[in-house]
Amino acid sequence: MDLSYGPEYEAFRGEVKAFLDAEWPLKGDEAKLDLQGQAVAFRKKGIAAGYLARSIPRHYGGSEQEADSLKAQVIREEFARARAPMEAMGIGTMMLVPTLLERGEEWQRERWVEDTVLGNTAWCQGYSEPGAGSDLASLKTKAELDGDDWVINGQKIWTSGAQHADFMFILCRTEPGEKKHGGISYLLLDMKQPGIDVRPLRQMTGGADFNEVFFSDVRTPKDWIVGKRGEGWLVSRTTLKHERNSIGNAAQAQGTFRNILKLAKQSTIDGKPAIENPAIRQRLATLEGYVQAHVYSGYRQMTAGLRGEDAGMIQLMNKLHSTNIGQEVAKIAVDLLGDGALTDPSQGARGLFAGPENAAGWVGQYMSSLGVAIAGGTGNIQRNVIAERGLGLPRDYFADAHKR
Amino acid sequence: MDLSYGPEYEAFRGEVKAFLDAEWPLKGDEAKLDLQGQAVAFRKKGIAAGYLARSIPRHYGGSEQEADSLKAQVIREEFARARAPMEAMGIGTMMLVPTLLERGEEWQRERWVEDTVLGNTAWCQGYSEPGAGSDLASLKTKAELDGDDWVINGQKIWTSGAQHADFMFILCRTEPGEKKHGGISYLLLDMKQPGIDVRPLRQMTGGADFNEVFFSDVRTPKDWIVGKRGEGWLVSRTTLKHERNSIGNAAQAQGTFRNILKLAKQSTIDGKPAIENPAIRQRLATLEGYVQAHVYSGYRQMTAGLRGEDAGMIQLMNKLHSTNIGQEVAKIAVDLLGDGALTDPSQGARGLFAGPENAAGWVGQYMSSLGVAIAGGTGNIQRNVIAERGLGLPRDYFADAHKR
Amino acid sequence: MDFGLSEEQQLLQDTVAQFLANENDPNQLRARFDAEEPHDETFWKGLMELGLGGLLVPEEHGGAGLQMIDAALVAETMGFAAAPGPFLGHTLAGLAIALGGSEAHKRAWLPKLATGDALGTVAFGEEDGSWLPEQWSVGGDALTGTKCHVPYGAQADVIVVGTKGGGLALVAPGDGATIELFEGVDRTRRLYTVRFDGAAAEALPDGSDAASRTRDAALILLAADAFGGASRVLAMSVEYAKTREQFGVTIGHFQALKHQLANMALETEPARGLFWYAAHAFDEVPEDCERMAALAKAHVTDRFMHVAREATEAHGGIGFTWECDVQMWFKRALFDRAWLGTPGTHRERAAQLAGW
Amino acid sequence: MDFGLSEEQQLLQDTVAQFLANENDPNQLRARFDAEEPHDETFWKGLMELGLGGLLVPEEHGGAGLQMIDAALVAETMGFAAAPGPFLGHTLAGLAIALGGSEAHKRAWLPKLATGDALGTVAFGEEDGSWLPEQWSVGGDALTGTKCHVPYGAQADVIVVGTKGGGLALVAPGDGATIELFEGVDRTRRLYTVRFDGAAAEALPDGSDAASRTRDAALILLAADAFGGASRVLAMSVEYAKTREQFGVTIGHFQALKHQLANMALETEPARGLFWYAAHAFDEVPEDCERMAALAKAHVTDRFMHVAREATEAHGGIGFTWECDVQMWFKRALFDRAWLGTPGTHRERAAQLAGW
Repeated sequence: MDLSYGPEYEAFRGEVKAFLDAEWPLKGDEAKLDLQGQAVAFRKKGIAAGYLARSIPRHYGGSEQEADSLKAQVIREEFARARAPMEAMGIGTMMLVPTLLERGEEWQRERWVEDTVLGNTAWCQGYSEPGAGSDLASLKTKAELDGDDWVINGQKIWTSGAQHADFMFILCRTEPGEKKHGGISYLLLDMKQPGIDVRPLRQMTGGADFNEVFFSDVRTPKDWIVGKRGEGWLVSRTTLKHERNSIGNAAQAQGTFRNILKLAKQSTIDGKPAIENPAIRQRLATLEGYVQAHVYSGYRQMTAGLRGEDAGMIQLMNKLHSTNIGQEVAKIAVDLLGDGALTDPSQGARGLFAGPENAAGWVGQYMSSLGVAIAGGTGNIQRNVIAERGLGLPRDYFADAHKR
Repeated sequence: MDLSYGPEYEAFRGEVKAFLDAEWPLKGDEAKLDLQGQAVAFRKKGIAAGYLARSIPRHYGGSEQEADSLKAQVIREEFARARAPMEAMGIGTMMLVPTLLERGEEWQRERWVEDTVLGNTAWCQGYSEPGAGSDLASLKTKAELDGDDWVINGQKIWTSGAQHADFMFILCRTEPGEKKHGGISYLLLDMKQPGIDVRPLRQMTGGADFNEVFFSDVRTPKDWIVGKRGEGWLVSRTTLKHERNSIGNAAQAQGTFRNILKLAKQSTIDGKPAIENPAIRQRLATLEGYVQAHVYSGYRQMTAGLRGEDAGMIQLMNKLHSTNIGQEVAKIAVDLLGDGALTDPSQGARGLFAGPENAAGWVGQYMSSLGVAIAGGTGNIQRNVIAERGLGLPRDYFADAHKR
Repeated sequence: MDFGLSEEQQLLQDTVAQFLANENDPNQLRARFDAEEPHDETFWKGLMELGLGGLLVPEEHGGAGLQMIDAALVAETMGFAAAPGPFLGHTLAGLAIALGGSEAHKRAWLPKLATGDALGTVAFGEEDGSWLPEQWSVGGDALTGTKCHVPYGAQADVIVVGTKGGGLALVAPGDGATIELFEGVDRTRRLYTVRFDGAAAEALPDGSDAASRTRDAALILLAADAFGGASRVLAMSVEYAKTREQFGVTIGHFQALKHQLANMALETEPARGLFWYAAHAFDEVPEDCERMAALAKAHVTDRFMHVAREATEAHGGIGFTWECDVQMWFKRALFDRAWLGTPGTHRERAAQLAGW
Repeated sequence: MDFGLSEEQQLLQDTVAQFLANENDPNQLRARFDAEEPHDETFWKGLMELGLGGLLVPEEHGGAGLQMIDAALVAETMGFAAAPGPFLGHTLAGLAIALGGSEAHKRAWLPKLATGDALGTVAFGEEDGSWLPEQWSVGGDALTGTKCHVPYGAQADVIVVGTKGGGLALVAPGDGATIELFEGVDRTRRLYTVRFDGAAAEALPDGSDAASRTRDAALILLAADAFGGASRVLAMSVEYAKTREQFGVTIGHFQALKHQLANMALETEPARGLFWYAAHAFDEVPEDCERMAALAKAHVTDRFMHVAREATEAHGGIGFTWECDVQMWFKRALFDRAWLGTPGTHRERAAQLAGW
């Protein structure tokens, strides 16, 4: 075992640092661009240098580097340190681009991959529906061919960024005869057209990170389909896996722990620093056991990736483990806050990488720690996955019967 | 609300005390009887005075008193204080006697009720089987008519007191054509006969409170059946309810709490009394919230009983609530014990009404707190009952399908 | 021996429940929750007409002269409905004056509080997180200092202020007090920060006893409110499980959810006896009251918070939205749990009171 | 960057696992568990022939000269099999002498410990519940005092005794030491009480450093054992759920049980990285070692205990019997959790070491 990066990668780190020293912040005219413009300009340099869009072929605007998770990790660390932009984060880069690369038509890749990665084009996702939730088989939004266009009618929910997105990738029922997971197609559509009604979905925190999107006779060209007709469920599968992994991430858990520790140092219980209270110390140290286990599970998985091995069951647990950690942090926080827990969370400030910065921020986190559980499938679905795929227990009776 | 017993019942208490002062301990020749003999002699006096076997008709040896839970409570309190024997406790008095009174033949009641209550006759219960557990529909032990006898073959498990019992009440499959809950009969049988093999089932604590009982061509007369052929499942139902209520009892939870409090006062953490440690104080006070809730839920149910009202959902919760309390007590105990948790529980001493008296006793309780959960149906079955009967949620799919 | 409700108590609870079902159904509640306007006077007037203004005010002063158990039963019903408004502070103010005031104080305020012609509240919290009589620092002949988290402080005609040394004083807001809205999480019970700068105040002659009794009463009312709230979010979750479908069946068929709901019921239902007994002890068993009030507040508000979190999850994604009714109770749970001190604080008090 | 096992490490673990699968299957284990005879020398000899006697003993003294991570991997495998015998104390004794002994001590004991020709153990616990170097009170030129919970104290040829002031001393049992069986819960690791009354003892020259390193090693080995044990009871429960039928289906169909098993897996599997890292820190990251060893012991043994309780319940009634294999691991969990101090003790240490 060796947790250092070794001389080869430290040399690589030197190169990345030198690049960043030279190129970020931007200089000259480029420094006068707006923030979005600066990010796009810098991403082009990052791609040219081989640091960004590494898994994307040159032909589609990527830097086409050999897969090397460790280099990727070094890049993430150094870019974060320099506060330099990486690939445009969001559902487009994370979910659509891999799907297009794996299943898309040539013209689709050429048209959208580069712009999405650079951040010129923003996407939103149309999967969930009010009646469906984690049960895609109940999907109702319809797309019917009318000449050279699909005509879409229906409703989606839990759509992040729908107000700002240029396009949506959407699952629609296109083969009315078929049921369940059959008969669904994966379409792309332009969000800037009539017939689309985006309504923000206000959260209990007061924020609105999600939307409902209503479609009435929304049109998209016949060939804006990824994969074949009726294969949409299959096409969407790869991407869901991406999403799950991205949420369960150890660095985030570590950051969360630092935040609660800071809060414990700042708070008092019965007039004494809370951090000196044995009950709080026990709760924090118990929590830290889970946090450190999560961190080193992350290293284990990274190593397995580097070696091309399967990390096993642990991969199915990242999400639930980090959700549990987030919930426990939230509960300790509310005890530490005392009166602070009476504060309206919509006034909350959240520092970049620093976590909640005031009582309102922590109350928001107390609520969001539940919301996070919801975003990538509730805990019960995660537990089904661990039990079935991890432990080999029988599949859920109703889900199974429903699919048959 | 009034938690006092009021003048009428305090007067009654005076009568009970006077009776006990006069009659217990026994005097003269009766005082020379062995313990069992003394208990029987005293019970007869208690029945004659109307304090014992109150719900049992005089004709069958009871005192046939009007139902009065409060009088019953006063009697329990005063008999416990005087350490005087009440009705012979055990599965015979608790389960068989009510069943015979409700469903038995006249000759069965005359033969067994009084002797069981007095403690002359001891019973054991033959319900569970190795393959079945809480699923009585899978019962396999058979009884076939051969002339004027039933001939019984099969195996029972979790039978308390089988070594000492005179008789067993047993569920057997008597109608081979029928399936599931149909085709089961409720038989009585003499335990003192060949063909019965009682094997103690050693528990993880080292004790052996249960047995396996094997039957090979064991005979019992044709008319030793309670209820009709094939109705055994129904006949057994009333009694199971009795068992559940008897375990979930608030006084026990309160006693358990006193014990753990005592342990916390005797133990040290880092050289200081554990009771002064804020983490322990929080755990104890949190636990006490549950304990007091359990105690006053008991008063609520008693009041409902006195008024002839339905106490509602709380009746379904006694068992699980007290199990949860027992488990939490056990966990705190093991933390307080420190090294003591390394002790073999089979050396454990348990004081009457006083709980575990040494580390071994507490380690035994740490294990038994699980065993209790098992004795009256596991937690999951309790949760099914609360969800289905208490909250009106749909019945369990598999249990339901299996019964159909 | 009787640990159950009398017919009168059941009638009282039913009457309030019926009124709230009609006048504070989830849509009406939501309108009040979302309103800028902190106080719906029409709704409050309706409650006053039911006689809820003077539950604990002696009959000789125009109140109902009821016991704490009765007030707790009403508080439970208010919690079940998440009824918005000043009930908590108003009830406590009436009690404090009835217990600690001079005859003149009582004559001046109690009849008006009982009818709702005047609105009362209590100011107990302070800036450093202190809530309890022995911690209060605001004082002086002309009252000086800041009180926090005062329910409906801006609307109140009289504020019962906890003062240095553990006493109580009456302030009729006006000169010498600056009152500003605190942006609180629970929009059904609006809070204010009240800064006194030499405000005229009249000390209650029996303020010290009244302060500790009023503290206990507050703990009991919060526990009762929490029990009502927990019952409601449980009921909402059960109802949702019976109607929402997934994979072709209602989600109440899923054993994991069934057991979560059973556990929620198990966290909730037994707590009823606990707040009942704390209230009963306030009325009849003085030696048990202080400790049981602390234990009940700690236990029941913790259970409510836990059950409200579970209820949010039981509703899936929709549970996390403003549109879902659960969130209003979730926030009420935060209030019940934090106001007057956290469960941890009161568990430690219970430990001390038991001589542990 | 590599946080995974080398081929050699996997081979080592596989070899030991294979040996234990053959020589300590549940029936063989049960025979040893139930035996009056505390120590199965044939089985122990087999382990010695695999080279497990001197994992941490330098090669120059006849050992394998491996690292703590290797010893931890073996300990995990032993925990998975609930392997009975003196592995824990013997390994720690060898380490303590290698770290703290004089050349003469090393030459005298290490080769024999490595081959198994001599049996070693450690005596750390004391009657007042003290376990840690700074708490030890047994001392004197002629050693006096009582050590408790000494693994295989009666069988050992050499006991490494923790002494007053935090040092270590060697005692070859004989005159001046009374050794009696402690009736312990975990019959796979028998314990003894050792009373010294002027016993001849040789202090280790670097005993103080060796004591704290050996303490950390012990914490890590216990964590590793606990991880192996937790994995095993999880596997047993999953297997049971796949075979046992109720209501016409295997009980693994019941969602509530599925989720309990998933939660058990979630309590177990992530802890693997934690004990790995604590062992790795012992070898390579000294500044992290003491704290991570404390945290790993606290966390992993707590998880094992929790999972063992859950496994008992997952087996229904049978889980509570002596016949059910789970009980042997349940008791091993009690040992791992209590020996050398409770999770609470080590969490408090971790807090102090972090400067909280």
